[in-house]
Amino acid sequence: MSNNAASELTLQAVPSWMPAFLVAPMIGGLSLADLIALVVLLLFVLIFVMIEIWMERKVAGHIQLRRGPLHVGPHGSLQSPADVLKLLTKEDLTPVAADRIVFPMAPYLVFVPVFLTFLVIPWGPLVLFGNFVVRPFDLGLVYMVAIPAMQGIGLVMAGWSSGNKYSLLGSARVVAQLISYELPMVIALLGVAMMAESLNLTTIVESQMKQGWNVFLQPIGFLVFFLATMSEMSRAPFDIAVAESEIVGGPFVEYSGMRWGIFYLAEFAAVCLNSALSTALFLGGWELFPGSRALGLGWISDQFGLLFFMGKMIVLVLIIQWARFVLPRLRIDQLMDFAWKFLLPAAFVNFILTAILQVFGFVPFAIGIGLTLALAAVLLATYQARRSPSTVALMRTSPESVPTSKGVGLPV
Amino acid sequence: MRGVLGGFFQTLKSFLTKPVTRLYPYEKPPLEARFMGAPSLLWDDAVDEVVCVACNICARSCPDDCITLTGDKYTDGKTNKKNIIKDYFIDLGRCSYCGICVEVCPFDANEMSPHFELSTYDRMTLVYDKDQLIEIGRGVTRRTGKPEPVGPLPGILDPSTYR
Amino acid sequence: MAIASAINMLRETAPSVSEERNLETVEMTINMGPQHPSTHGVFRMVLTLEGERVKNVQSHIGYLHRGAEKLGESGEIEGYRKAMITLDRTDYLSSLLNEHAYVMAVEKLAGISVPERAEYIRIILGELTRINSHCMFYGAFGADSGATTPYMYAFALREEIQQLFEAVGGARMFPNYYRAGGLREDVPHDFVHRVQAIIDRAFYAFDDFDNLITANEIFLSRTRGLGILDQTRALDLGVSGPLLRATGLPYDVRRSEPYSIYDRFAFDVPVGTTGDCYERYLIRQEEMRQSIRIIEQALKDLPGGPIMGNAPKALRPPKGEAYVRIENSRGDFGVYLVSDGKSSAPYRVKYRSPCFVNLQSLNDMVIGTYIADAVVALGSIDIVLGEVDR
Amino acid sequence: MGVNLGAPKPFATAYANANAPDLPLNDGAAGMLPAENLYARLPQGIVTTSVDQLFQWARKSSLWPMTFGLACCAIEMISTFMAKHDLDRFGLIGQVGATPRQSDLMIVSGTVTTKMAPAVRVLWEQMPEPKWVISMGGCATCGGPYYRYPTVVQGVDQVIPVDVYIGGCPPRPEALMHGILKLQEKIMRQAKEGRRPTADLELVLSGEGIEVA
Repeated sequence: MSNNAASELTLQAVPSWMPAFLVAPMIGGLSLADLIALVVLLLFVLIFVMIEIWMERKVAGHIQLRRGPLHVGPHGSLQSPADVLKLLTKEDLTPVAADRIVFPMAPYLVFVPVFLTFLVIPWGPLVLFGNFVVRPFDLGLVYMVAIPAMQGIGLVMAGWSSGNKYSLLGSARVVAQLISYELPMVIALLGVAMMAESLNLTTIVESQMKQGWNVFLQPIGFLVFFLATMSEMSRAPFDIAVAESEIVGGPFVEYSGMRWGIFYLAEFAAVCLNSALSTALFLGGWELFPGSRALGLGWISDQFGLLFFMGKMIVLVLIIQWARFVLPRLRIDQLMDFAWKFLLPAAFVNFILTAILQVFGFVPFAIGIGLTLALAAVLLATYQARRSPSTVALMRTSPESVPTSKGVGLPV
Repeated sequence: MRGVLGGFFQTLKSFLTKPVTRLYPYEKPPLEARFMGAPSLLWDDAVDEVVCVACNICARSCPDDCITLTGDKYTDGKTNKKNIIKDYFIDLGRCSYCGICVEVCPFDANEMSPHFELSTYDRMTLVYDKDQLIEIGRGVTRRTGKPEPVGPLPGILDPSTYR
Repeated sequence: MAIASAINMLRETAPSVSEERNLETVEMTINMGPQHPSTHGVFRMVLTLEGERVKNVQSHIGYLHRGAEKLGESGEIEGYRKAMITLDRTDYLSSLLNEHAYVMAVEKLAGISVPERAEYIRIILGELTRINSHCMFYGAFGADSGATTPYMYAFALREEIQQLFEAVGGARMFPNYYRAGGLREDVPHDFVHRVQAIIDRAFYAFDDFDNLITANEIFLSRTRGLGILDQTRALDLGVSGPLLRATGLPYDVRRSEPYSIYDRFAFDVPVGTTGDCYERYLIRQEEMRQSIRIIEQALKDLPGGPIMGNAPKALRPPKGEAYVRIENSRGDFGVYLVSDGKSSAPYRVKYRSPCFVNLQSLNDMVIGTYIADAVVALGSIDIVLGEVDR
Repeated sequence: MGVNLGAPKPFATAYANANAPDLPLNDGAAGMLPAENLYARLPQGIVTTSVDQLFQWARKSSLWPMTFGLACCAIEMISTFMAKHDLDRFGLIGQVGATPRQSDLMIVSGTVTTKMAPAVRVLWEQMPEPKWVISMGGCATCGGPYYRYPTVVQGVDQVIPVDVYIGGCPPRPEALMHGILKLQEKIMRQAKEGRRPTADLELVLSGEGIEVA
């Protein structure tokens, strides 16, 4: 339990007013409160995903000069419930070529790991409830790396068992992608663990309140982690696994009805999950702003931290959604290059810099950051210089050039 | 602004501009004066009968062969035409809305109406008979072959629709 | 020493390169199309894959063969006018440009002269059609490479142009507006202002297009150096249009064989150097800007006067044949008409469609690349299946 | 963001075009052929069982289309999905559902040829129930300007059952939206709408099913 580290910050995983029968461990160490928390968490994930889908469609709409869902409920707010209801009543097809056993199993294997990872997220405190976290687990960091990786198995099962070549290609891409991006992600997380000297997520958040947010202390680590998680959940521009214009939805091609709905749910739940993890690990969790405790404003975070956590999470979700409607998709070899040639070295640099910070203090660390940025700038400049100018020549086939500006005098 | 950031910048800009969307069932589309919807038969209000004299030129000129008509001897004597249409069918499912039938009509008896909402549950209902064609032609005046009316046309381009 | 021997040991146990080659791999054949989000219609590619690499591609066309040429020969009355219905719908993205070619062929056949005003209006509308078509390319190309927003931007501009077509010719896509000898009717009185409004807005719109993906690093890495078609090969295949110009040859029918009144306008022909997908994209972007230049000049000089020449009421051209080529938005579009001198319909109609020819270069572009590249390369050809299959 | 919709009126009154006649609606049920083929003999699917209003509302509000762009009408269909018209307003999302497995609505837009007809049929069969088909434009409805050409199928309803036909060549985006609203009305009416019998595919391909005019 995280109480030993959290005691001085007056944060308790279990509020004092809770009756003993609720928190007393029953079968397998699970208490009644745990079960209630599980149900609440599941409902939260389902509802948040619905809101998230609606939000994504609205964001997409306004980015693309249109309105998004509008007529189903006020401002289209009933759009996601309608989608879910429709998917529930849709016929569940199993193709003839599909594997009878593996095919129906795959959606659950994709969703369950994502949901399980939600258990260790420290959501932060709310007035009377103490610190919301379903299982304050000492090996939380290891858990949150290990469990979502099981998603890959589910996706491979989905892709293989569908008996469709597009989905097979999709699952092959998933494997390549997951393996490549796990590595930089884990190494970026090592920096976080070193800073907090703990693997417990609650402790990591609390250590950030003391030392400053990780996003400032290890910006490279944050970037690497954010991009790697974006890739792991197959969001654009890393969505090669589900690329609609190439392999028409990848592993999900043959799924229909609610089975496909579960994949969709898992995809959006993963966005929520990874934003929550980024918030907890790098953005100071439930703290209002960095250094608020030093200014004597720590009580705000202690009382309403949950709201700030959610706010940060939603901002990250919006950024992820925004990127989806801006960027083209990377190709598979470019994706691999990006992981192995850019993210992995960057993650190692972050690791070394964090070690310098821990051992030698801030000044050498700042020098290191400066050197890294300078090196990056040089590399970028040489890369830019190596690129040939990308213009087309204009064959001027007429002697006089007419300026192409507006506002010429016009006869009517 | 170039590169990846340029895209983010551009989308942010369009996020903050007004959407161009026209909310169709609630807003009428700005149909132009020349818009060619379904062809319609014109009604001569002066003598209260259809203008068409069943000369069959439109049916023969139709590139899709979607017009079928039969004529009848004209006996009313209100005008000096010899024939009048008995039946007139246009298969609006097959029609390509090219306006050739209007163009070739020597008697100014038809015009393209602005009627475009041609959705049905049964494709046979897209075959419009004489009464329906007259009905959609109500209020439509012959425009083809006539000089352009002066004055602002409906549906002038609104420059504020974009940025 | 120990390390060196260990490395040697590893070398001996690791499979050599040649052995690796001998590992048995199975080629996979996937069927892309006829219904696929990025085959631009009902085109079908059968890709033979080795992993993600495309080893071979076999294209199947004919899913939209609907007899545009044959139906153009079949009218008993008004046959020359009826043929334009199916002509419009062959290349449904550059309908007015194709109408221009057709009416020019009929005019050549029947010896009809066209008044100045009609020529200018044809140029203006034709160039707007080119912008319209290139907008569609921009959107579809963005979608092929994975970005969804370009489509929306492109269609916001397209809608304005289509609205103008509706105001001028009465229909958004197929106005059927040109006639042998001129135009069906004069343009509306506020035509000039409306075109000016569109090109003013298009100027901003092109900048937005550029901001969105032109300089995007991901887009660059996806399209540069992909699908390279060198000049000799392109000429061997008979490729035309932006594909050919991307290889460095400034061949543009508007310049090399000026038809209509294109010799009066100053405009540049953009050419590339390497002939990759990105240059095709850039050339189309630049062509849209050049089209605006042409429209501006044409608007400035737009004369008054009649819009119909000496065309007879019932068109019965003398016996003979005519071939007219124009620069379509996809390349060199040709119309071949034969008249038997008796009937009011052409005896033979033949369209030389640039898409059909350009599509031959698909194998050169696609083989050896990845699946994702195959989609982008196909998008860069900018095919319209109505024109390929006719 | 205030949406200025005015008072939401029923469709018919909100858009009472002076020129538009109030035509009698025909469900197509009256002219049904006797149930001879396979599709009519199948058990009456999920549509016909007692479905409550809520589910029908959900289906109506989340019609995910499979955008079946065949020819020229495809461009107008794309236009309808794009910014100016935006079918996403009604819940028709354009970015998911590239595969038939996840779609409810097939918008057949363009000429169906005899070479394409089997693919249309297969894709329709791959869609899970409940599913609807809109035939957009003249070619998909009855062959359109190409009806005389032997490779052109005389309307996609020779191959698959169609719920709503939209006239136009190509129909304006607003016309397509009108068709979709018509389809939503149909879904909401909870009609006893069984599967409509279709012509035999082999017959169509051999040319016997094609009416030669």
